Amino acid sequence: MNQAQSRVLRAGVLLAAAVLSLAACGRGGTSSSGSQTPGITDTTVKIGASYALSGPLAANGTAAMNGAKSYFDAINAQGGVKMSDGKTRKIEVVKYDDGYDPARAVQNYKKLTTQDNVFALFQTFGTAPNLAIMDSANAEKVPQLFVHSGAAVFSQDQQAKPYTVGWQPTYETEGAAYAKFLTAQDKDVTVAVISQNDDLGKAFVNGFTSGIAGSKVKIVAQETYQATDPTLDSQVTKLAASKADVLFSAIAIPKLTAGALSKAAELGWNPEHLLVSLVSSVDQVIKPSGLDGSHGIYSTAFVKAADDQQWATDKDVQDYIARMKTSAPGADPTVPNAAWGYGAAATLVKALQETKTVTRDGLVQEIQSLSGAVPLLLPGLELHASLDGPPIKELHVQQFKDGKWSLVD
Amino acid sequence: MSTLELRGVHAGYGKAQVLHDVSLHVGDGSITTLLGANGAGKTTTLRAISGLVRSTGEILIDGRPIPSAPDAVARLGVAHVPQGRGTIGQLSVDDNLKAGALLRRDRVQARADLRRLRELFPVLGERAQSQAAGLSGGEQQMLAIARALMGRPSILLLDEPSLGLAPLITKELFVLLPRLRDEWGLTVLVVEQNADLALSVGDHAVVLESGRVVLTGTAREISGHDEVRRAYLGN
Amino acid sequence: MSVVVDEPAVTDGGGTSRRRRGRALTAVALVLVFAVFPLVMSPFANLQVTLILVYAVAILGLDILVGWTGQVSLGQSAFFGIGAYGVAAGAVHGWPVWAGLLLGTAVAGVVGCLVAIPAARLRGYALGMITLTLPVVAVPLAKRMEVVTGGAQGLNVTIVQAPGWTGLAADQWRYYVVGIGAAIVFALAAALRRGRFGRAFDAIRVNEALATAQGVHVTRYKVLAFTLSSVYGGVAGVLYVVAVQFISPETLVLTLSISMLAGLAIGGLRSLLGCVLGAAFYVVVPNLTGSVSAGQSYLLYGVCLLVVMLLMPRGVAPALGHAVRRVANRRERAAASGE
Amino acid sequence: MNLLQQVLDGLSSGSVYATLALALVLVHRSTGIVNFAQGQMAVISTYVAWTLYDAGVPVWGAIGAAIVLSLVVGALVERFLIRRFEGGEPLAAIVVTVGLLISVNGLVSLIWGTVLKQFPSAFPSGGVGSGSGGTIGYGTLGTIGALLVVVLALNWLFRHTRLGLAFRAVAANPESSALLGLPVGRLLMLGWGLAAAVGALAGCLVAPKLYLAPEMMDSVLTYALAAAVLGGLNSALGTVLAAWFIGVVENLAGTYVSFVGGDMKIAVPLVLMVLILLLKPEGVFGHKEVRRV
Repeated sequence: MNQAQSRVLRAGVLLAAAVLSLAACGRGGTSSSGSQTPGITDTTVKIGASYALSGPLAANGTAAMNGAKSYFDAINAQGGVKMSDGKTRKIEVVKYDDGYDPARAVQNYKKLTTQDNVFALFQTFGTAPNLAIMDSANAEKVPQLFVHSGAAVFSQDQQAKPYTVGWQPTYETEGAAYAKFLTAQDKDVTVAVISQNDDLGKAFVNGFTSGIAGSKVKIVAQETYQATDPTLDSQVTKLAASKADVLFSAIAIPKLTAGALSKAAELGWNPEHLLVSLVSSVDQVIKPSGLDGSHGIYSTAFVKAADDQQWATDKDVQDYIARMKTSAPGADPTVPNAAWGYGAAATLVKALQETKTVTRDGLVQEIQSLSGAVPLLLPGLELHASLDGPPIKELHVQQFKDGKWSLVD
Repeated sequence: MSTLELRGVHAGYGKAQVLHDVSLHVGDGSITTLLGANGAGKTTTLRAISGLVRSTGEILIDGRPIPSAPDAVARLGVAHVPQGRGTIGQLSVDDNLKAGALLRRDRVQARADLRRLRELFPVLGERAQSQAAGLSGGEQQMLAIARALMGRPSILLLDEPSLGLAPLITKELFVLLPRLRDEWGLTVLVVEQNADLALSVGDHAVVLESGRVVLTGTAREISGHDEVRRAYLGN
Repeated sequence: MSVVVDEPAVTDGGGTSRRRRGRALTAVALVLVFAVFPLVMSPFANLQVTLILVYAVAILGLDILVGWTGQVSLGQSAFFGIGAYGVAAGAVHGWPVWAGLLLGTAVAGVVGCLVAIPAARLRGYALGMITLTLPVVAVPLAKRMEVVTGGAQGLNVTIVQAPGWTGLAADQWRYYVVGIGAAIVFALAAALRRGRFGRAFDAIRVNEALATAQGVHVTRYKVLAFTLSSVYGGVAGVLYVVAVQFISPETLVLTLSISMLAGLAIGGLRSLLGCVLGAAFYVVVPNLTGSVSAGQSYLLYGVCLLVVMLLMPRGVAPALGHAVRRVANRRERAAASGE
Repeated sequence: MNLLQQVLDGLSSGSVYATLALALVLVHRSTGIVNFAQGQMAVISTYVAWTLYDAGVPVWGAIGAAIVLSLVVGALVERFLIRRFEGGEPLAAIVVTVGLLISVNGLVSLIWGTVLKQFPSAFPSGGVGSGSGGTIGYGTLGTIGALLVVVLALNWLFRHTRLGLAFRAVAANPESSALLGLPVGRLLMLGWGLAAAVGALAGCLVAPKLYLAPEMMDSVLTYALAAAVLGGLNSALGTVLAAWFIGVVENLAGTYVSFVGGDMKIAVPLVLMVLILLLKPEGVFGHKEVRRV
């Protein structure tokens, strides 16, 4: 025992001495906060991402990841991104699962920025994980690009948080789009609203409420739910009593939306449905709900839906579907998150191409004035960077008809 | 009725060896008493026989080695009434008795046995539907023995049946043992602290000390043995 | 830091002075390693160790309840959340961290005590169900109490910045702060375990009726254990905000409570070292499996959990202790035969 | 209309909770363990049924095959995974079932992906009643019917058969049961197998309503645990009644108590459950255990 003890002791002292001598050198070079070009070599640019690949949001997180991957793969297959310094670089994406846990997102952030030394973060998934790393990213000047969330907080003040950049239209914008759609009809319309009890639900409802202010559109019933509820039967039953003309579903979970639609029909309540774009997938929501759209199902979109027949011959959509098939066989290209991931990836590639000085600050500067077309955006929509909002600022209303989405007007 | 024989049995828990080279013979239809101080290995001997403790050496029933799993030993006709009786408190008295006969195929005979046991122990009939846990200590002991008999065993192992019972009840129980042996065709091995009582009804006795057999003989021989009298009989 | 690795209640009957000196020196060496670690390691490694210590404190709190007194709780994430919101909400209103610490742990303790007073009558799964209610209710409640909790968006804070004179980066300073905080509460737990309280808890766990017969006031000690456990959960929540600088309702979920129970079982009950090892499993393994495969990290994590439990049903710390003792015994025997 | 409809909805979701709770109770009865992976095991069974259906097997055939397969797999899980932890520290057993939950969830995602699938209803669509009187779908009625059949079958099995008596004996006292010659190991395997089979049926019954996804049962588990404990953890009928109680109370509180609202309605039955447990710790339908020192 004594021998063993003393051996342990000796090892401990030796280890401590070794560590101390290392300490004398300090941890040079591991911290990337000073450097402006980590992750950039002559042939590659390294991007980091953190997605919810497990847990209840795994389906959305995985779709976003697959969408982005299919675009990057295609660019890499063409040789890479040609940048302003004349070099063509392949895009390397390091990605981790955070299970939608903020603490794990923060760990992934540290790992990506200090061990993998990525050039920028891209498309981190969800509001809470992005919020958890936003302050660090801005303090350490790490670009946190095109976050996969429509929360306004990521794009409304880029003077204060220049390194955090949104991409898709905010939830408020989307809520307002539905309001505009209803008020434009200039009729008395009663609306029932169901929303998730978080920032997302609230933002949709706020955008909608301010949009209908002073119009003939009135909210007559309002319910909230918790993301972990197994069904929304009770809430829908309560709303059905209002016999409202329209049901606005600010629901972020496909199966709950599907269940809510079919419950309303089962109760003999057939309002016009407004579905948020997040849960507008035909295969994931509308088919499972059993509705045929004869009473009117509307949603909004800013990207072309892969299952919309009017884009069947569209080059963007054909490329997208083909690339998804190559990069993520078996994945469903009609899930909105996948299309958004693809579009965000295209936006990043565009920004990298146009960046004048290949540094983190250079990239952020370029993004703040980015404009023009990216693949999959609906006709008439383009990127318009500004300091008080995401680069995409508009949505179009679409209607579900004959088994597919088609743009209204 | 069967014979039970142990040859050079070693057993213990983990690293603690309790039985050392125990050999003993329980004759066909006899009542054999296992005596010894606390920790001498009496209970462990019974547990080794019924397979609850792993053992080495030979344990033979009618000359054939026993299997190692407790349920398989029980199916060979060994009924073990453990210390603390092992009745199943959550089940009713009736269910306990029926559980004792679950492996029997002769259901008609089993029902007859049940009637016989209710005659023998009327309280088991009176309280057939009450939870076993609600019975008094003496009633539970009767239930445990009756349940063991429901399986029609050929060998009955009884571990300290007197524990926690009033002296009068204990006496009644022991007086009953020879009768049970005769009517149900049993070979009985009983562990008992109350050596006087046990020897008074037993045929043979075995004395254990620190996990070793130190003395064997007829009940009469053992009760006449000076050393035994000093050690276990208190005079 | 020595208290963290030091196993409590190990009585080495005739401990020679040499052995004691050996222990002391080992402890000094470990403290040195702990002190130097953040200076040489990457911010990511520092964050991981910091988070391990955070969860270790929460798991230690569970151990007080589950390991020491034999009760079950699925509510630890709620107390974790109370502590975290206490310090974060305080910081938002400009309070100093120590005030937030006091507030968070006090509220956690009071809530724990209020739950425990009626719940102490229960045991087993009934108690488990009552505690399960806590996180299930806490999440929507946190989303509603927007004034205090920032609602669903949670609270972003900047607290515990490294003072200029230290020349340390934020991750290093927070590592030390959390490390010292964890060391203090671990030392307290170790002292408690050795004393009268520890014996009372043990008696209750082994046999409540017997403990009563021995004059232990069972209900009082069960309430005490539950309260203490909640306070430890609250402290862990405070340290969490120091480490992560963010708290949102996503952190209060039942899953975290269950993960903490898993950490406790993985590390081993009634072992301070076990709490740290269990926390390390919870923090490090998902990162490792994530590096192996981002898509299948969850599956791999589950498989790791099963494999560890199958190999070491009583936890890693007891298994380690067993292995060390075996090696030491063999050496001793070899030494004895050599002499 | 609203009140009646809310009660019907509550019975409908209560039936969903009850199906899983029954499986939990079966496992607890046989091995004294609460199996956190019960729902996840039901999910993988349902995916198996879906795969068979997708390959052209009629829906009842697919469900039947999945039930039989689950019976076998459940038994194997007990034998090769849970057996090591029976009679030990209860925490270890619970954590092993948590590990199983995580692993099976990962496995399902790996094999079938995370995107939700439509599971066919074994019952016709539509329902009885209409508009003003409150409606109840055939799917819900079918689920309730199947639930009652399962409860009656379990009750008959446990109360009136020799196998049931053997189950109860082994659950209450494995050592004593072994001394009576009961094959304890095989009975425990059968207990887990039966629970997995009931779970498979539960999964297939609720999948048309909840939609098939890897985490389908996660949100149900909390309710099912509550129903099982409230029902006393060993009474099948008590469990179903407790589950209906939870479903109905939740809906009524969410509808008629304004400060509760849709997002907090889960809290009401849980808090009620806490109060009931404080008054009657063994659950409403549980048997009080007589304890002796």
